[in-house]
Amino acid sequence: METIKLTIDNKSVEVVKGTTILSAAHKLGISIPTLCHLKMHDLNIHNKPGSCRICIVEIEGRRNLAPACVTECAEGMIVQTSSVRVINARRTVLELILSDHPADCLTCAKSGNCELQNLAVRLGIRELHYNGEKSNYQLEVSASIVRDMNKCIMCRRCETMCNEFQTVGALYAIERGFPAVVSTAFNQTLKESPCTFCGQCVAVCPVGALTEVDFTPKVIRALADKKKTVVVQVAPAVRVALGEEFGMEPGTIVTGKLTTALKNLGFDYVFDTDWSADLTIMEEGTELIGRITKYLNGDKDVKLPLLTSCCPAWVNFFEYNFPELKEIPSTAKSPQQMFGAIAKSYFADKINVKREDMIVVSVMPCLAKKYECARDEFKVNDNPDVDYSITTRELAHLIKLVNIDFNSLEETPFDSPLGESTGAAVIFGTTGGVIEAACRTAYELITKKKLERIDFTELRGIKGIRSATIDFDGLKLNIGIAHGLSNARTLLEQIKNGVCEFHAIEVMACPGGCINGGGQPLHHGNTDIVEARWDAIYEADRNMPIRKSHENPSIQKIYKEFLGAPCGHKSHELLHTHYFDKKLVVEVDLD
Amino acid sequence: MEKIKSLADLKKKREDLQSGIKLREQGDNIEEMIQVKVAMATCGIASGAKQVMDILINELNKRNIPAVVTQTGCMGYCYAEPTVEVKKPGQEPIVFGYVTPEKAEELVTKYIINNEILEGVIPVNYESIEDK
Amino acid sequence: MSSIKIKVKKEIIEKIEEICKSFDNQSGELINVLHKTQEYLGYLPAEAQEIIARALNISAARVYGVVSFYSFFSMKPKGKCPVSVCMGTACYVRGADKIVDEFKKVLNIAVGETDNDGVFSLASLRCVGACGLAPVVLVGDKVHGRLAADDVKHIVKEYREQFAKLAEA
Amino acid sequence: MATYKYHVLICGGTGCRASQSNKIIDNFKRLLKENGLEKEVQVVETGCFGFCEKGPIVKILPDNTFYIEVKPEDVEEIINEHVIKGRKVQRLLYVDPKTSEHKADSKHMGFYKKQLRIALRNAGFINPENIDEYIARDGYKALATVLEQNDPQATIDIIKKSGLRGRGGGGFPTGLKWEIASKNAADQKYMICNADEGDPGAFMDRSILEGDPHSVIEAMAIGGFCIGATKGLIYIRAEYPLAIERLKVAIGQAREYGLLGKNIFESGFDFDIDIRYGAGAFVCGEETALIHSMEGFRGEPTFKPPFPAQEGYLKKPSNVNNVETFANIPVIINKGWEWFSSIGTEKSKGTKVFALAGQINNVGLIEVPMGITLREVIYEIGGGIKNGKKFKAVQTGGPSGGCLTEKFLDTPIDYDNLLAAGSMMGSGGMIIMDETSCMVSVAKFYLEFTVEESCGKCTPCRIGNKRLYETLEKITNGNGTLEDLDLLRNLSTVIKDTALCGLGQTSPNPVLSTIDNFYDEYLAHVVDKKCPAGQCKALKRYVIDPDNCIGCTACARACPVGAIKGEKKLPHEITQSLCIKCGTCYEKCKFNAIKIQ
Repeated sequence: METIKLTIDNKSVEVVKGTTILSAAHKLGISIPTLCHLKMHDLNIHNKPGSCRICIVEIEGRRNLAPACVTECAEGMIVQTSSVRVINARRTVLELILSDHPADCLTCAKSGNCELQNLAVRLGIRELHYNGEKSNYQLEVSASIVRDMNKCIMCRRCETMCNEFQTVGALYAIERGFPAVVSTAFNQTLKESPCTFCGQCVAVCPVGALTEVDFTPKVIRALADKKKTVVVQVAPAVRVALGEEFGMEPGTIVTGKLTTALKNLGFDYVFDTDWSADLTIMEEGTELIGRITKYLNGDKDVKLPLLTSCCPAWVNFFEYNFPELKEIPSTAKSPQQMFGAIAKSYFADKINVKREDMIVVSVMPCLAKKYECARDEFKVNDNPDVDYSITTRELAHLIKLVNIDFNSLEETPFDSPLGESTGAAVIFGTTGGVIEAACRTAYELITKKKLERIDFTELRGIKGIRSATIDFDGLKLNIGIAHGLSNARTLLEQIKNGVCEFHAIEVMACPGGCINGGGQPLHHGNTDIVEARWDAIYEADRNMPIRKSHENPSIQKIYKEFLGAPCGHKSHELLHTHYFDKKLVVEVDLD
Repeated sequence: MEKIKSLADLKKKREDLQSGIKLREQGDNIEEMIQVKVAMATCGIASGAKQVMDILINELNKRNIPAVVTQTGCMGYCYAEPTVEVKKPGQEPIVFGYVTPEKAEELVTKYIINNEILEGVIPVNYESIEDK
Repeated sequence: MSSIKIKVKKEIIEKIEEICKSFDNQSGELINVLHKTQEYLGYLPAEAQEIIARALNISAARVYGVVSFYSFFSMKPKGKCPVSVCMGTACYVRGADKIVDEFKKVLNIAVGETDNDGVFSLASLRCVGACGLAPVVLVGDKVHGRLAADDVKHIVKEYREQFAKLAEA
Repeated sequence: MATYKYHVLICGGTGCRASQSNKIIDNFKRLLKENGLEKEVQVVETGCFGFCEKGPIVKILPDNTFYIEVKPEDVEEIINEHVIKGRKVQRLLYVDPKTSEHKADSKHMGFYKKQLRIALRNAGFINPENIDEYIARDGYKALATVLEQNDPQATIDIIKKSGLRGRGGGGFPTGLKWEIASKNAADQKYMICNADEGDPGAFMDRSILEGDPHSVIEAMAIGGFCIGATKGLIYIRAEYPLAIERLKVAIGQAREYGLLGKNIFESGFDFDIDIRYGAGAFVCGEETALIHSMEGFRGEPTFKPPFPAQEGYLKKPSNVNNVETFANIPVIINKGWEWFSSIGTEKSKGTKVFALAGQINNVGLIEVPMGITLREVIYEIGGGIKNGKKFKAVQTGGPSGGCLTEKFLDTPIDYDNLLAAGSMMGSGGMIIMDETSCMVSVAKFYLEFTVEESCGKCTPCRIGNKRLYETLEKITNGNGTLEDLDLLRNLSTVIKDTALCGLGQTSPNPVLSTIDNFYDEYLAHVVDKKCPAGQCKALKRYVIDPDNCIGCTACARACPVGAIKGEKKLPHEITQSLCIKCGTCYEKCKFNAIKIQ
């Protein structure tokens, strides 16, 4: 590989051709501040507008200062990252950004975790020399996401995520010059837009322009209300990320502390979404087997491939973009919604609490879950199966709020009966996990043989689209996996065009799956954090005594006691759903 | 239309065009005709060059004066639009500026017929590449 | 998530779809499509942009992002007598700002607005290339050059009368 | 009716008038009448001949005699000798300093002419909608020659050696640009013509396209052949309907003749051209923004590299040149690089087209050799300042350029000198300002333009220019402080240093150059709260001179805010706190009693 030698801040360094000054400096341990730049290599996320101009450096012999994030190193280049000229320019540029930013850090959701705020501290901004008109856009509070574009710094990360990575196309830069901002078409609300509420825009926003809708006040009020029985469920990906909010190494598994914290917070029952993940496998797995059997029996109308339906952003995506395929996905509700449905029926009956007196809170790595639990079809008499869905970040905030010393908490197990789960459920938190869990169960149900090799490593990985053929004792099933909605789109196009060879496809909207969901602790562009969570998920799986969903005794019990058989009548009533055509309709106006 | 296939073709075409052969074939001799060019770029048109051109054609036709009136691009004298160049046979062309509709008529009656120069003559103050 | 319906006249849908088709529904031709659509409708309402987005298989946000970027595209209908004051440098140094002010005063609208009866709209534009006639105002396609602020009310009166006559007829 | 035998053309330009050209006219008229020749000889006053240093100029038609330095007392001799006897007055003819020959015929006196038309060679000469007229003027000969030679590198070398630099503003060597694009191998390349002329006050590209579209088409084909592109694209402003129409006609005619399309001149070279429309965004003059716009996106510039030559339109190697640059190409091929490079200065070869505008007599389009001075352009070609006012500044380079003062009038115009003087060549707008122009307001005017045209992508341009504009507004409103001047300078420097594209990097130039050259005027606004040019409304103060006021009450009745008080027939007074400075009273007063301070 061709290498290049250059000098940065009087230190020499040798780098591969094509390396940016930013990376070369990083190699020398020189940190050049950035703002718009976002590069998550393995996940194929790259936002490089080179536009905030915070990372400018001085290159000898050049007339202008150069942005380190996009300028490639050249042989013999002499770079100063912090000369007085650079510092003056960098501070001035930052002052300019701040001059068009609401100075409301005190009440901003991002305070303390804001890249702009950190930069202002780092560059020691005490006074703004340039003042003038400030942007004034309408604040929008949707079901999941709060858009306060007065805080937007036009880094365009959200636009990159929404268009290039997700191909959702809800957000785009509009207008030009000073009024330019990232917005929706015609400034419509997110609900009116094709937004899937995947929350990846929120996950990458360096400032407080895009944040989650905060349900912690509502949760606190519910907990304080003596008349309410408050039940909480925790999604698999939360346990491998929450620790980060308390200074732990990324990838620390904190399941036991998490349950203790929730109990300390005052939740009446601390349950596990993993439990309903196992339930999902029973339903979805049975559905898959049913479809495959029909297919093998020569039924030409059977809808294949079966698409997973756990990810609510993904559900939103196909409802809007591929409504003609809405009969293909599994009708199984997501684990969050299965949990809610069971909690407010089976469990409520069991503890003799009226539906209206039970509050179900979910802790999710996700923003689309907030939207999902507010969907009308998941309500009974206007009472939602899941009342509030809060993110990992919101939970961390709650824990800090009530002065719980998280790091020194004792470890406790989940409550029973909706707390028992298997390793198959934990891996729901990562790309490939749902389908692997399904395979573990389907294998044994189809072949009636014991699965010796539990780890389907061929289904794992970080590549955007993966595929594997799994041998079910002679029956070969083609499995597809996509994470990131652009990849999902590719597979859906194939299905639409009739060139898809898969029998089942798992889709997760977020890059890497739920471990990197829009509700997780902010990674600030650090891919290592996401990968550490990924490893932790599989470690958690390995740590579980039972690793197949159908072996979960609590699941077996509920079928015996309450549900009957998977995909049976009761299941259909409680655990399955249907999808809607949400494509924009242009109607002929007859007047 | 026939395609031009080579440099030789092009040269021949150019010579034919330069000697005005085309016009001669049609029975006219361009050398003996009055040539009138109206600057018809946006600025000219905005100041009324189209109307001026119509008047010139009308007036010349009315009097059966053998003349060719064509449009051309901007002559550069924006301050004096509309501008018209008149070339009488055997004479240097003269550029007239500020040609209003009334002046267009006068251009025919006074200059073309009576050889009386109108106000607003613009001295051509540039060299062309042929001169250089 | 949208499932909103928009209502548009049939011939408009068909015409816009036909325009898109004439450019092979290529998203790269977006700007040409917008030009043609604006030529047809006089402006680019949100509904038209949605139809274009659908036909070219791109997001409406992108269409809107492009429409709002270029000053040639407008989402508001123009008046029947669109007044555009040239604000090119040549016109500026010869007092175009005073002409704009006068139009604002006489028409009682701001730049970018259309008056209540939809007759006049006021816009500024950059250099129509008639610098020799500076300052210059375009009303529709007609150029009015070498203007002074005093001429403004006469121009407005002239068009208003013309328009009134047309309306009677 | 009489037919005139002779016409006497007398220069009525500012220079010649100053040396009594009007007296010459009077003398001609009088003496012709005395001789009974007024029906045979017509005396006409003309515009400037552009040879002011040898004025007054008298030209006699039809024999084209050109007399220089004519004095009123010479008129008699001219009439007696030339008009009556048909003999030229030798002593008044121009003497060629080299050959000592007397030159009589102005046709062969090109050397005095300040302008040389290369890019504009056909504009105003041929019918742009008739390809034959273009061909008759050597049209498509250069393309034929290039294709016959069949050596792209040789042609690139000619362009390189000619010294031609991009006429769109940047001044990058055209030949080198082609060479880079030619070396990037690809299955498809594009030759792009930038006709998105957005500089307010510059319209040379439009004039070329309207007057000589084939020169651009021919040059694009030549360039296409050189870099290996078979497809040409012209990105043109939608605001130029006539230019678009003429381009379409020209492209159609070129196709009919086989000069565009497959196998041009049977050389095996295919080339065709498509038109793309701009939609009103100045920033699309920047080549990466232009390419994004052609691809159907927002016209936002992107960081270079990759340059268009590496990754351009549809990610294919592309070359972007401006209209005027292209218009030079066929001439360079036809007349040779030696000829072209003999014109101009050491580093800037050939000519440049300028759009002269503003407070100047001969507003128009001119083409001058590089190296000419601003003084020659303004006073000899432009005919001097309008209404005999005093020259104050000349603005070149549009929103990217700066304002130059009197001290630069004798600087030879070329890319590097203009840059060194704090301005730039730009696309060729040249706005002349007189003493009535407030330079702070001029800077504000350009900033307003930049703020409106900024794409909004990078921070310095999106917010920085807005803040510059706001500070200038504060100053023109009389609220500026000395610190503001400091801040203006610092912010301007930072924007230049940090903006993403050429638009942003040059946008503070109007501010910096006016601060540098007219600091006193800024001080007057900031310290004395006065606008010396009297342009800034907020700094105007209307007062009534009690000596002139007769108390007619006309002003008081007209004042829209009731700021004028006073008894009938007694001097009135303006309450300054109420005055909105609309100027109505000033206009109404018939007694010159209202003064502006």
